[in-house]
Amino acid sequence: MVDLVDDPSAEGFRSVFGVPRVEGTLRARDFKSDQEVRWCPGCGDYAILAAVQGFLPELGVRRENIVFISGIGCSSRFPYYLNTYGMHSIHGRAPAIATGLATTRPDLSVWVATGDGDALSIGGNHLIHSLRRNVNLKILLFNNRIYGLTKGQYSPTSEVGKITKSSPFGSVDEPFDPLSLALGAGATFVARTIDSDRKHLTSVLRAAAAHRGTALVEIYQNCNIFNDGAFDLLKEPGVRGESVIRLEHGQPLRFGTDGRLVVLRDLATGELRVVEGVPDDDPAIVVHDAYQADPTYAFGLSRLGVGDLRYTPIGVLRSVSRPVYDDEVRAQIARATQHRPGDLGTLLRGKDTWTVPA
Amino acid sequence: MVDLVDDPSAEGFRSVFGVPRVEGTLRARDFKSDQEVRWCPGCGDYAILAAVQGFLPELGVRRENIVFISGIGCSSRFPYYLNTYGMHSIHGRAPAIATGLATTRPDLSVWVATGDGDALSIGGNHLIHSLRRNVNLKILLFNNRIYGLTKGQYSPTSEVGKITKSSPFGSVDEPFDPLSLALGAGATFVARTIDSDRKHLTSVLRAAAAHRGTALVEIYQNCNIFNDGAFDLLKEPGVRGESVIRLEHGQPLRFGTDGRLVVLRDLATGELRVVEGVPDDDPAIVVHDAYQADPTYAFGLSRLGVGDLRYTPIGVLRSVSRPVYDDEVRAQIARATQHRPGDLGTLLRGKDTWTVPA
Amino acid sequence: MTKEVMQLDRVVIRFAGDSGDGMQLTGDRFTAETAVFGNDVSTLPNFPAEIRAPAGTLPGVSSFQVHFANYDILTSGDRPDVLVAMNPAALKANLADLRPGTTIIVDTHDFSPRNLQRAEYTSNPLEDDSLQSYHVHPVDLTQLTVDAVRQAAEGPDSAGEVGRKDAARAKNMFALGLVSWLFHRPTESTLEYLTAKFGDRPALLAANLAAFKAGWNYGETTEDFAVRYEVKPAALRPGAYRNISGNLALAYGLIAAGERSGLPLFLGSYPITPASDVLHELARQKAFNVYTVQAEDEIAGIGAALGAAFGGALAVTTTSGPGLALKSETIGLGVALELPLLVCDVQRGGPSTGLPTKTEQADLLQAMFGRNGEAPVPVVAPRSPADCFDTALEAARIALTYRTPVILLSDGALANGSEPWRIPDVESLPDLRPEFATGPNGDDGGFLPYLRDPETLARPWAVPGTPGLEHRIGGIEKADRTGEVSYDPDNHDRMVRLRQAKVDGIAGSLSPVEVDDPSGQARVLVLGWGSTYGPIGAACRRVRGEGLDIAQAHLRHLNPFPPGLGEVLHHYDRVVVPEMNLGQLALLLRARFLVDVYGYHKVRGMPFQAEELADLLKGVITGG
Amino acid sequence: MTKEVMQLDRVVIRFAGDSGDGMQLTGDRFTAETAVFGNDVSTLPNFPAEIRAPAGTLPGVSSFQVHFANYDILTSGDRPDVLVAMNPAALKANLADLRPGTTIIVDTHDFSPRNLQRAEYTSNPLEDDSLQSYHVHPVDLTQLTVDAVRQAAEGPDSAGEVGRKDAARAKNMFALGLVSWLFHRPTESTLEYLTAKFGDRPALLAANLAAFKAGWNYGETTEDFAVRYEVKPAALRPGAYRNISGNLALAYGLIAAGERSGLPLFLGSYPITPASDVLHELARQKAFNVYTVQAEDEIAGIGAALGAAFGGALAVTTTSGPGLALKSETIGLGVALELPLLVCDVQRGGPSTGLPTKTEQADLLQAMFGRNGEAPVPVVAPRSPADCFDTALEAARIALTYRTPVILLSDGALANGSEPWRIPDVESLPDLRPEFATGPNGDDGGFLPYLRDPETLARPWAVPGTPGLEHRIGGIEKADRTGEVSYDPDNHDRMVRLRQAKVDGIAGSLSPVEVDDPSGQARVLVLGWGSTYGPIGAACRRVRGEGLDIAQAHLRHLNPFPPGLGEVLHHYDRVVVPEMNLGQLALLLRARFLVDVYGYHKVRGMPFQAEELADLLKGVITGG
Ligand SMILES: Cc1ncc(C[n+]2csc(CCOP(=O)(O)OP(=O)(O)O)c2C)c(N)n1
Ligand SMILES: Cc1ncc(C[n+]2csc(CCOP(=O)(O)OP(=O)(O)O)c2C)c(N)n1
Ligand code: SF4
Ligand code: SF4
Ligand SMILES: [Mg+2]
Ligand SMILES: [Mg+2]
Repeated sequence: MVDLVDDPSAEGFRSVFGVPRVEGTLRARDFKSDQEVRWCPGCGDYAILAAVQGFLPELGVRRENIVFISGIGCSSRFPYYLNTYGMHSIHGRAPAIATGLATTRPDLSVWVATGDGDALSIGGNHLIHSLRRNVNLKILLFNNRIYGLTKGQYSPTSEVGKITKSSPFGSVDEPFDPLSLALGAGATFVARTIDSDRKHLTSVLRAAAAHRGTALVEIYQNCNIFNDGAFDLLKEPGVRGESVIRLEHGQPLRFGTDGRLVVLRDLATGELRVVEGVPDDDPAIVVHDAYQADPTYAFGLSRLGVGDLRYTPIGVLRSVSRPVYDDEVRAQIARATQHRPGDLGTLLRGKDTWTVPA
Repeated sequence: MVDLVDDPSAEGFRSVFGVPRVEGTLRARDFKSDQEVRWCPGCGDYAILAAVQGFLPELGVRRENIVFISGIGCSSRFPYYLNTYGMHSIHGRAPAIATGLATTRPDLSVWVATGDGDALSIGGNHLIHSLRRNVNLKILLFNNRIYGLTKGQYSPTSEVGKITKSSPFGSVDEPFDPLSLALGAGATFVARTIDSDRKHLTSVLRAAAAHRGTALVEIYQNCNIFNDGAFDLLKEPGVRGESVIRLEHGQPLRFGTDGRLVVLRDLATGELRVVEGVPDDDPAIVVHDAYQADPTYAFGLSRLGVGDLRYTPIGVLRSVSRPVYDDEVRAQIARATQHRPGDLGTLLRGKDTWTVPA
Repeated sequence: MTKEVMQLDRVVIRFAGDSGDGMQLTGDRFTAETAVFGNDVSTLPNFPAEIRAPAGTLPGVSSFQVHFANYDILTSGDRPDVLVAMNPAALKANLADLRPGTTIIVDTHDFSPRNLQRAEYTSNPLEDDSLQSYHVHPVDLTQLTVDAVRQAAEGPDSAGEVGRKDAARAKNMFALGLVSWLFHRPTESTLEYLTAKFGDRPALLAANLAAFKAGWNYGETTEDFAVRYEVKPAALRPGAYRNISGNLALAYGLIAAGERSGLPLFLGSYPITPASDVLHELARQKAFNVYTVQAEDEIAGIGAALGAAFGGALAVTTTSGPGLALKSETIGLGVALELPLLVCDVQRGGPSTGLPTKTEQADLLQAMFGRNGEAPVPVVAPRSPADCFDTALEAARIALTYRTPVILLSDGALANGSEPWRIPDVESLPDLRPEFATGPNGDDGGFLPYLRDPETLARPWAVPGTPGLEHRIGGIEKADRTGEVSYDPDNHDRMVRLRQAKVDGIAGSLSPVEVDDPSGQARVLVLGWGSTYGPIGAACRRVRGEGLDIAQAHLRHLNPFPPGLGEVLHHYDRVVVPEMNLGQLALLLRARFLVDVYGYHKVRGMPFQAEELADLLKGVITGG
Repeated sequence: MTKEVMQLDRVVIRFAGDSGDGMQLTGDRFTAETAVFGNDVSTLPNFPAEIRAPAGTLPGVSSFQVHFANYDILTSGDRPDVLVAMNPAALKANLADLRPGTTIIVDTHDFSPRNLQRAEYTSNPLEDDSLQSYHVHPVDLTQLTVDAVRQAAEGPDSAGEVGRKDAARAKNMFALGLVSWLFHRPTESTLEYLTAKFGDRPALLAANLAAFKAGWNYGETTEDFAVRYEVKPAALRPGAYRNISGNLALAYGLIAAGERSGLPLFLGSYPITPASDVLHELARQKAFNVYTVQAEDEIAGIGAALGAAFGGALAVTTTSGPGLALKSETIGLGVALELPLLVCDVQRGGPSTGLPTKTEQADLLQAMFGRNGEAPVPVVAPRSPADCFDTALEAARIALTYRTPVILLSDGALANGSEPWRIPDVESLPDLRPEFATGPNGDDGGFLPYLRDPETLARPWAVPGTPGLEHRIGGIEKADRTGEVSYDPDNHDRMVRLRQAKVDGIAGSLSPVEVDDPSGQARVLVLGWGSTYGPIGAACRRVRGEGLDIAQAHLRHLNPFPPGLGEVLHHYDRVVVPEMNLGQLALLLRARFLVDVYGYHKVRGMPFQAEELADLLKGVITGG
């Protein structure tokens, strides 16, 4: 049985406690499958794939004990390109499928690859339920704010007014912020990163793998065909410094040229706001703490950047320990089997029996 | 067209702007259908029914312009007992069905009656999507923390460790807090009330009806057969005063005997906490404001009482104005038809035509 | 006073009362006594969809019918010989089912004008002439129970006060005691049961025991009951028996399949009537390495099961018709992935929400065809409550051998009905251990996840954790052998046919259809599936009892059909197919064998009656 | 240089290139030119499921086939007479479909070793002997395009610089220009189209115009093309025509149904290939009082539609097979509620995700039976792209008249294929105005929501807002007439039969099945449904052209069948039913009429070829 005490500062990858370790070391290329990658040239998915292939060796577990499960969408082709076990399932259902696998197989590292449509539109319910249960899954949500595979309809993360094939007069649906939604559902780990920043992406994967329970990693991903440049504000050298808030545990949330911008807590309302020119000793300056038990702070963070992306936190918003569904299910079974292992004959006989003599 | 500017202090029931008004006044008994009510004797649903029947006349709209749509569950029998239009649909789908109806029919007041299983288990996705879209629906969520109709399995709001038919060793699923979930989804109006407090329940219905957009009203409801006394802490005369936090706009959150308990904001983390013996002038005492644009405060409130119900806010946690999905859809159609009403012949002819002569 | 004792071959008793009166419990206990006594027994519970409809109303009536006999019986009986009615509504709701001469024991306590009105009586049936043709025993059961309990409270064994309400609640035990006396039932098991149930509430225990004994003594002493009846034990096959309901047998069959396959049993399910009890039972049996995930909905339930199947578990999902509809898409994925998966549908009245607590057989075509594309799935159906056990094992055998989803169609009547079950010897159960792939299977040392076993056409089951067999599967069409994504037209045609051939090929593992044609002279065959086995069999007995010839066959395998079915159908002049639907098996038979079967359909949410089927068959045989 | 002009009756051209090469657009434009010219024309697009598979690979090839003729044609053609191949992969992927003698115009630009390898060529087919049996025109289209664009940029009309990449991208317009020249196509519509499309990007406009003209001129001037072809206009029925694809015709049919019923049109949908274009089109047509809700999933899409239907809209949901599976439960609710609802399924290859961009007819049995309980639903299917318009109107007629969900089965070939459409006169379209309930219908002045029209068995449609008709409906079984919840066994049986009778009764409103049996001597009937109409009809022509007799019938109504179908089937010695599935209509026909139909099945994700069907039919007729 895995030791279930969580320690946020633990260096080990707690999500793979109990998964057989590899002998020697694997390389990124060991995780390349023999399948030709079939995304559009220039798609952000390539960078994510490379980052994941680059990170997996670090996990230190056997390749055959890693499973990627996906739904349907461009992003959901992900498992085909990884030389691990994988399932490209049906639209929206990957978290449910992964729950069954993770629950019965503590010796596997189970990952979900999904898109904004897959995870938040048709699959929204499975996502929030896996988050509240805290199943030991690492969920990579490729958010390109569009339905790529079906050729460009607006998605539940598309901005209001977006003109697409299915919203020729502009979308009137308020989008979800996936991290707010996850926190509302009781998520224990939520993080955000960007396809183009391989180093940051890798660091977030590392943190997710260190988390035992459901880790939701939102990855802003460019769809250069149907929603090109959606995240340019957070990527272009000229502007990104003024818009990206990098979250680092224990560090004050100061960013922008010369640290000109800070995140302040409105002491009267609790709201977090970005303000300019605040002295370092202002007690309202927010110091990042991803380990707070109460999710209100993380929720406040998740509201920054909503709408126009202008000030967008990236990094780990929240990482706390809570009992893990699959561990608990197995613990009940372990107790029951240890207490008195089932005997089929006894079960079938039951209590009220009688005998018809020969 | 309805005037869409929202004013939280407006006395009118903005949700029914555009719905034909009744001449004269209706009475509660006008809303009783001829069907025998078939809940278990003592079920909290009776009180909710009475409160709704008592409130509807106040709405001032014609009975035939009111529609109740429900899913499946004990609570979802609700529409049968109201002499309005109604649909008892299938499990979990009421918000989706109501969305279609509300979008096409601005002259109706559309209500959804649902249970914790119906709304949060099978129907979770439709619920969160209607909330983000802000469809003009009043959703009454009867939360008895159990599946009543199917005879007592644990639900997504049942507490960890709960022993039921389907969790004989205790449930290991962390429950949702429905209001946190709703806020994460982008809800514009969330409130909570209790079956046994008719006056409070009615006041919350009133506030919900005043809200244009999706109003989520969670009603703690006693299932005396399968989960009796689940909310006694908030109901029993001896203890409720010490556990219920009544939210009133503009009032400090002080409660308990002699106002001994207050809700404080932890200025370092933003978390809300209940503390004893704080002087009235402590700036950290929270003064209730349901109209804050940022949902962080409401979210913090929704975390109080999570787990053990000990300090549970009741009343309107959040009520803000945002464009309403169905209004926006209709506005686009209105603009299109006004601009140039469709001519079928022209449409069918299109641009590239040719003629085969006779 | 010694009472006259009359010997009977068989008796049908129906206990009927308000939903709150504990009729299901009363019926269960009477069944247990009867089973232990050695009669053959068959039961049918019948209750409203509401948890507790308003007391005293017709929709609130709940009943439980027990049929027992000194020979092996097949149904829970058409019409009761004895009706126990605990209130006016229970009397009214059941009267239409009674033949003249039926014994009615009725609790007179609630025949007040108010209660009569609730039951939609305009006059008191105990006082007008409307019950003249029955043997009515009016007894104030409630008052007698209250008195007995009070007396007990004053006696030496009293364990404390019981309020009048609780006392009155024990009236079902009074009724049980009385009826137990009337039919010479052994009472030990009931006494033990009550002791176990109320062990920690001594006052209630005393009350219930007092009521039960008082009921027995009431029969013994009062003059109202002049005759007692005896139904001798049935000569069943030797062995150890227990009584079992279909849902319990299904749960046990699944556990047995888990044990015999050596795999963890995984259930992903969402509660729904009348299937929930299978989830409840499996949730209790964790000691058998049973995982139960109560999912957020039916789609997640089957999704989790499919994930567990990928991981090498014996994966199951349980549901009823509306849930099966929701699972359609995922079953299709299971067909494409070719993973073992059991889908148990306990059918109920439809369409839509329909009649949740009633029975029906109208999901057969949904099971066959309710998926996009050509997505063949084997379908099996149990014929009796106990047969749910064997059918679960058979479904598991097919799923594991052929790597395919299998649909098992039970129904509400089987699920809640019960019968004696000869407890099988564990060692005699089939060996279901599957072979997992452990190494490469390609010529070049690679792994081909869609290379098929030449005999079964099953593909390898290579579970994560197996080194060297890393592979990806999915719902897009796959290339033959390699399993890679393929849009090749010919490959698609080939794969569609291979999947069909695999399922068709299961027939090769089945024994030919068995026909019961004792005289060998029958010109009419009656063919059924599922829970109609009982009434059809009982009808055949009646028909034969009247000297007519009839052949009977009953299908466990609906897809594929067992070998020889076509020949059998063509052999008879007339094939009658009674179904609790509008002719779903009939449609499949007609399409496949071009036989003009005669479908007989009732869609009443209730099992067929042996009598009506016997009349039907006689009519067909005699050309009437 | 004057070129020889050769007259042809019909030509099939296939444009093939990389997914990024704009082949769909090229095909569309050529089709438009051809239609305007007055030929009959039929098209078939074919593209991969990936948005853009890796450039230059076989899976990345996208193609568009155009068949045009001087008479009315029925299919998009079996095999191309001209193949335009924009790269090695396009050549390789299409070669197997070519007969010897086929003209191949190939862009030589990308035949580098690297690109040849990507296309899995081991040697350069332009240099080895492998293309000997074809007429190959190797042209460096890319370079010629780049040169032409550069020249234009230097010329007087230049609107600015265009990069080499953008210039090269215009090579599809060069190809279009060349082929347009080759077949004497009128170019105005293409010039207009380009002007409209690139109006706000003058540099791109100039580039595309230059490329198009250069292509035309290349044909005119080079010696490589010695012959030009001419296909005279077809003698179609007089009237105004346009070219239309199935999805557009479906969208227009729905809009027309909305207009003709006087109801707002409501679409609740979730995007899915190949149905999404219907959503896209309707989303644009708000000026027709069209509501489109892009829902969170298929269940919400149909749910919203059902809600709108309750409110009195003409409610529609569109999807493909996997989505239909998800909608099953809600369709069942629609059956119970008896509300009008159109469910359009644009079928694609299955099972599961299957072949999303390919065609198939394998959802028929799902449409018939994919629901719990007895839940009959009318099913209709269009036979050609333009027929989607009429079929949508017919589906609306049935839904509105009989208050029932109706399933319309289109498919991928119809959806994306196109043909000339004789534009109907709006006034000639059927009047679909429904009658809403406005007042009480009960004897006692009350409202009975399930009182039926004696003729259609439809129940009243009483929409919220109507005073005095407040009522509640739901998915639990309802009492006949009153619609109240009812668990009564006889009522359930009656309601099940009434719902079935209502659907069966639709047959009374249909014209008898039409058989095309010109000689009246045929002994073989070929019967189809859906998009196989074209190839079956073309095959019949061929068969008759060879002097053999064949009868043809094609079903628009799959449930119920049109009157007279049984007689027709029994009239012929042999009935052949070709389907792009494993025999789904065949199963229904066999079950219903006990006729031993001969099913011919191909499940290749592609339409039948007229040739193969002609061979099949000849074989059957001559007993081969
Ligand atoms: C049941 C079902 N409904 C709809 C579809 C069509 N579909 C496939 S992917 C997709 C959306 C993809 O969007 P997203 O998840 O954001 O992935 P992306 O392609 O953008 O990476 C849709 C609607 C489907 N395959 N199955
Ligand atoms: C598709 C489907 N799945 C499952 C069910 C069974 N079912 C009916 S109500 C219900 C849960 C009810 O719980 P809740 O919504 O909390 O309502 P309550 O009875 O407690 O008021 C379930 C699981 C169903 N009717 N349909
Ligand atoms: S469509 Fe967009 S998301 Fe999909 S592969 Fe292309 S660029 Fe990537
Ligand atoms: S089971 Fe519970 S929720 Fe349902 S009617 Fe009875 S008391 Fe109410
Ligand atoms: Mg996306
Ligand atoms: Mg509940």
